[in-house]
Amino acid sequence: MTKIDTTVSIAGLSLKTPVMTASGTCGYGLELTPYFDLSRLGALVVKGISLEPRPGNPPPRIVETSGGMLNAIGLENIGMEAFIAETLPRLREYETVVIVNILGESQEEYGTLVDEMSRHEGVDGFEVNVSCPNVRKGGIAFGSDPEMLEKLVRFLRERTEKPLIIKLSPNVTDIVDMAKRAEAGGADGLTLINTIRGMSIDSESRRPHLATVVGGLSGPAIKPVALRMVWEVAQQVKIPVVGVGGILSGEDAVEFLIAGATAVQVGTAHFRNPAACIEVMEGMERYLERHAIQDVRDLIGSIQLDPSPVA
Amino acid sequence: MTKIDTTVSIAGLSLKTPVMTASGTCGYGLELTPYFDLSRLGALVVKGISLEPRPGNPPPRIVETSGGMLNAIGLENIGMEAFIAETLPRLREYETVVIVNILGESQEEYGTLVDEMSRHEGVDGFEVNVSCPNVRKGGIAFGSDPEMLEKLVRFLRERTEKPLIIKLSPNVTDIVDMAKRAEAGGADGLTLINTIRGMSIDSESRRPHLATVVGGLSGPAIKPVALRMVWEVAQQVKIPVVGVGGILSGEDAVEFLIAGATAVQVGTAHFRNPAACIEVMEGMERYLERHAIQDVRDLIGSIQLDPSPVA
Amino acid sequence: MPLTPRNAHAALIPVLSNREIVPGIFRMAFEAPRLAAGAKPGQFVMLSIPPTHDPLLPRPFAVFNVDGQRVEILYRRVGKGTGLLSGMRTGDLLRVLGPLGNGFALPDPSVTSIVLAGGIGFASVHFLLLKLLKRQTAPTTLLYGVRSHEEIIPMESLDKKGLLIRVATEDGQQGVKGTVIDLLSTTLPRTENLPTATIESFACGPLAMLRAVAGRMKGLGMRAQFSMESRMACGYGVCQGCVIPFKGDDDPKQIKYRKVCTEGPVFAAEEICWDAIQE
Amino acid sequence: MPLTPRNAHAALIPVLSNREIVPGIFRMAFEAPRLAAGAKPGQFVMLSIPPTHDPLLPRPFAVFNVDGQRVEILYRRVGKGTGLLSGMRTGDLLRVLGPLGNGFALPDPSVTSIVLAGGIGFASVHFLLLKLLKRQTAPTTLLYGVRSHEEIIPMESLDKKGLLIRVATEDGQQGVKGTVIDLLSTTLPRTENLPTATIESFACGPLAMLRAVAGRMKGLGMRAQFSMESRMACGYGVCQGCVIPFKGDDDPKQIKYRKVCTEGPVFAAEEICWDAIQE
Ligand SMILES: Cc1cc2nc3c(=O)[nH]c(=O)nc-3n(C[C@H](O)[C@H](O)[C@H](O)COP(=O)(O)OP(=O)(O)OC[C@H]3O[C@@H](n4cnc5c(N)ncnc54)[C@H](O)[C@@H]3O)c2cc1C
Ligand SMILES: Cc1cc2nc3c(=O)[nH]c(=O)nc-3n(C[C@H](O)[C@H](O)[C@H](O)COP(=O)(O)OP(=O)(O)OC[C@H]3O[C@@H](n4cnc5c(N)ncnc54)[C@H](O)[C@@H]3O)c2cc1C
Ligand SMILES: Cc1cc2nc3c(=O)[nH]c(=O)nc-3n(C[C@H](O)[C@H](O)[C@H](O)COP(=O)(O)O)c2cc1C
Ligand SMILES: Cc1cc2nc3c(=O)[nH]c(=O)nc-3n(C[C@H](O)[C@H](O)[C@H](O)COP(=O)(O)O)c2cc1C
Ligand code: FES
Ligand code: FES
Repeated sequence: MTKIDTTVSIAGLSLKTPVMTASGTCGYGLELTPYFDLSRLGALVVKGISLEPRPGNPPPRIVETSGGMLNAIGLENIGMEAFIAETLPRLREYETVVIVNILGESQEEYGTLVDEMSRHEGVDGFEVNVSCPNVRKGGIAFGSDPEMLEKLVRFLRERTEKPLIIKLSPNVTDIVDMAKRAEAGGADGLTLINTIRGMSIDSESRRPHLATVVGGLSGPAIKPVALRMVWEVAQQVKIPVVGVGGILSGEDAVEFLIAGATAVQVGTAHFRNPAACIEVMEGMERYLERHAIQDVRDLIGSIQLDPSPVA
Repeated sequence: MTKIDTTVSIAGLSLKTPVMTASGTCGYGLELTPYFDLSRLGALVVKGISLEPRPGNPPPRIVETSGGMLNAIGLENIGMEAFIAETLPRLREYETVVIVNILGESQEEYGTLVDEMSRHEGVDGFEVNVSCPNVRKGGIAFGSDPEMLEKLVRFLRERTEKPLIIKLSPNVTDIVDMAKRAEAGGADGLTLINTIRGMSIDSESRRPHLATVVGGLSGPAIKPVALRMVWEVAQQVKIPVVGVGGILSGEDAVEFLIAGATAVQVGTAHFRNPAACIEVMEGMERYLERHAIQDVRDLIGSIQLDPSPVA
Repeated sequence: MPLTPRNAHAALIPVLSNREIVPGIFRMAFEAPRLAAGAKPGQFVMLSIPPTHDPLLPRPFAVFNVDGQRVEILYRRVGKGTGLLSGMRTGDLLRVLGPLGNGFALPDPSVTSIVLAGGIGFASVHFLLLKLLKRQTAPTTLLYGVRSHEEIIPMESLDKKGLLIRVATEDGQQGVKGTVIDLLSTTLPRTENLPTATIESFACGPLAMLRAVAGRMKGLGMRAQFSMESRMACGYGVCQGCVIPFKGDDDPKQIKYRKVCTEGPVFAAEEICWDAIQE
Repeated sequence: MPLTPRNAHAALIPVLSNREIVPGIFRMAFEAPRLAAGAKPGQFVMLSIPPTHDPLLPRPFAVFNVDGQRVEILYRRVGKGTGLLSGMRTGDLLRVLGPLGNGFALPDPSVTSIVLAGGIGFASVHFLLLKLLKRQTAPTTLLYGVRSHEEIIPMESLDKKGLLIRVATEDGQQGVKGTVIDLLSTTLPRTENLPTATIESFACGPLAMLRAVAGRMKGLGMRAQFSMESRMACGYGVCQGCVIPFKGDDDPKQIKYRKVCTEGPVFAAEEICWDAIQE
């Protein structure tokens, strides 16, 4: 059997495999180095970087739910300066595409992040988080208001040649509209979905499990919602879609590709197994072999919708 | 210990316990009679009734997901006439509040359903399904368009004195806005949430698991989303809120009451255990006893949000 | 009229035994007096493993055998639910709901019976065979097709009771090389000079097999009771998830849906709208 | 600087044994040569039970004992995860990630050690005690508080090694009636005429106990290493879920968060911002 071709191209970036890490679930990537070689990844998406360091929310920050978890980390990160000075040089030791997830509390903040980081060679592209539900003043408005979203994307597009991937919030009535707005604004790709807003209460103490009350739901519980949004969006836009939400296995990843995603991200699964990405990647490769698929791109959007025999 | 008071009042109806069945998960209620006495229920919410009988969608109609399931039943039901002639008289043998869930494909259809059924004594109130994601032409528009929703509720309010509970769709950007619109239109109560739109693919055949491709996600997977919406809405409206989504145990029900729900519904749990409602009810009663709470109403909205010690 | 499972009950029941009798196929027993007293051939139970939510839904299994107060099932390990089930040991608790469904209609004792089982479909007809062997004066034949001879379920319980057993294996290692359809072709000549009213057939197996059998039966104008499968959530008639298509009452080209769980799982083969069922 | 768990590995490992040693408390062993070779007192492992998604996240447990290639944990059954764990039998597979965390810093052999354990907190100090008893020339004392005498973990492994063990039970059925704090009050007079530099204390237990112990230690100006708990998702530093508040570097009124999993679970008691921790 000839070697299977697993390369895909997203927003002008050539990835050796469609499997990436999801932002915020793998730290800066370096935390994973004891478990596998980062060079095996399609791309490393680092945790959300803001202009200034952020301390994050008070604990408790996480709680488990059925088939999922809620988090309200509050986008804790070391800030752009430290990221560029300390983290980026170490990431450049690996042969993997580095996508920097960015978040701002205003259009200007996003702009400065893109301006500054576009100058650094180790940054291969941006994933713009417009949807994190944990920060009141922050991304939430961009991610749920179609006009603001388009304006933001247009604003960033003018500032960088580097690939610009917009990560959409699922907490909207019409995800297709949001996707089209991002595309119209000049996005090179879309990642969906970010977490779904949820909450949990400790019935004994009558307190919310999270200090911020509301947090973001992730994990296999949300997979059906993520898959539906990827399918709906992939049919309506021309730019590539990166699917994320509840992927634990190679088969899960394959479902997203079949639905129309060009690549996938693995998030919460890393909390069960630091090498979850690799497990997903290898599972996907076994699937391709089993089905004698030579090129992973043949899977993309290959959903079978033959009219059901019943009208 | 004195007997615990579990009565609550919803939309002018006095319920002996806050626990009801969720529409579409307990048929017409009669299917449950081999397993427990329907008179024990706070209220029986029957499956969605339409003007004409509906055959429902082609199979496959259901598929399991992590911590949940997708359904695309397509609102199969016997239609209003048969419901009134055959089912209603049999339900009247039980001492329980009967709430009829209704669905229409136009404002007029909803109107006719309310007109006709308001005349029948066995109908204690209506739950208006404006959100079922399974029918293309149907409720979806009402459930996601604030203006149309308010107009529909106003229209129905003029036609009936009976309690009018609006069941909201979670597939919206701003659930609080939808809730306020329903309240403004004259609703006596709100049920939330209906299922979340999702999909699932069989990676082997590359076919969607459901014949309709997209279906509604229910079960414990969606509990955090339901609880968050109940909490957000209960703070912003004066009418009572009925919480539903992923309740399996008495503690789950208690979480919804603490978040602000006046009553709860048990849905998918009935597929694991036909007496799930009773299990939830008894679990809730044990909770009240354990915490020496004499009146279940003391729980409602009793969430503890003391400022966390960290600013 | 849907059969309401009046005798049905949902209970936590301890596993008595759970053995892998051939590779990948397990036989599990539990002590369930009410279930044992009420169960009829062709009925099924819904099993779930508390307290996990994954899998969330119970799984349907035919009543394989009833022995005093013990009820047994026979199952193939195919996925997560049966995977968990296969790991259960004596004393572990299962939630059992049943008996559910209509079951097979037993024919007049003078009627000749042909029972067709494909693969794990054998689980649904074993209890029927025991009943038939007890009641029928006319002969009973089992046509049993499996992929590999290794899957053949040992049949001590059926031995020496006058049952004619014919086996087909796709690997040809035992019995006839081929499928249950091939067995049917060579069996029918012996029976087809009987008037069709004096033959009743029963079948359970993969969809493709049932489809083929239905075709044959239709050609011969022979009655056939099929035990059907479909994806189920509740098993007792409330979710509407398990429907399969049937020919309409008035217009056979119109489709109507019937629930496998309460209106079935046993249906008359000729009423099913085979064209509308996806593989 | 966060400690990267360079020796850490994630593997599917079979359970060797799993016994309920006192009511509700279990001791589980698994064969894990790499883990056994690398584990230090105070470190922990993340355990998950494949393949279920419920619970979805792994659970943290201290390394209780290392015996050749065997690693043992001691756990209390409190919820769904530990409930499932308690049902596991020899040969069942667990996913084990570890060793994780920093572990206790072992003092100079000439230093007197006081080890405080509350309830299941004993699990985190047992392996430490074994090491101390091997290394220290100065005496080592264990102050062990439990709610009921029934919870006291049998301590054959620690017997006859020169360890001074003092027990407090809230029910007063064994040892002193009271808590570990009461033991501390009566123990300290014997040690407080020693210069504090020659005493090191170690503690693990419920938050309320640790808070009280921290107060005492601060009053005495005594060093204390505390093994802290918090809700964890990953256990190896990527989720940021497990932080607890510390006094800021420059301004001790400012709070900074540190991760229990990689920067702990062992911290100097005086650095923790106790006021900002919710019960
Ligand atoms: C009335 C009835 C009686 C049955 N009796 C038996 C029996 O006696 N012995 C036996 O081994 N099996 C029987 N089955 C099939 C059995 O229910 C499925 O094999 C089982 O549900 C698979 O569960 P799982 O979690 O292991 O597999 P999953 O991981 O859920 O799925 C594995 C495969 O099984 C299919 N499947 C899942 N659920 C069902 C279902 N409800 N019905 C049919 N296929 C399904 C899936 O589509 C998938 O292809 C019966 C099914 C029905 C409807
Ligand atoms: C570093 C560390 C080491 C630990 N070592 C041990 C040990 O050696 N032996 C032992 O019995 N326990 C130990 N624990 C606590 C143990 O992890 C929890 O008891 C366990 O996770 C509960 O899981 P569950 O699913 O049974 O309970 P759940 O159903 O998840 O919850 C039951 C209760 O446990 C609490 N809980 C859940 N997860 C955690 C967690 N990660 N940390 C603390 N509390 C939690 C919940 O808030 C709840 O009150 C340790 C915890 C940490 C952080
Ligand atoms: C603990 C945690 C932190 C996260 N932080 C970020 C983040 O900083 N930026 C972002 O765009 N998404 C963040 N996410 C969302 C994930 O990248 C992903 O979109 C989501 O979790 C769904 O995927 P999953 O189910 O595979 O986890 C975070 C998710 C989790 C669980
Ligand atoms: C099989 C199925 C059928 C349903 N049918 C209806 C319906 O007819 N009308 C309606 O308003 N909601 C319907 N629902 C939604 C439920 O009433 C409930 O809102 C939802 O399932 C969430 O609750 P749960 O997680 O407890 O099931 C249905 C849900 C399921 C699973
Ligand atoms: S399985 Fe629910 S109606 Fe048949
Ligand atoms: S548990 Fe994930 S960072 Fe500590």
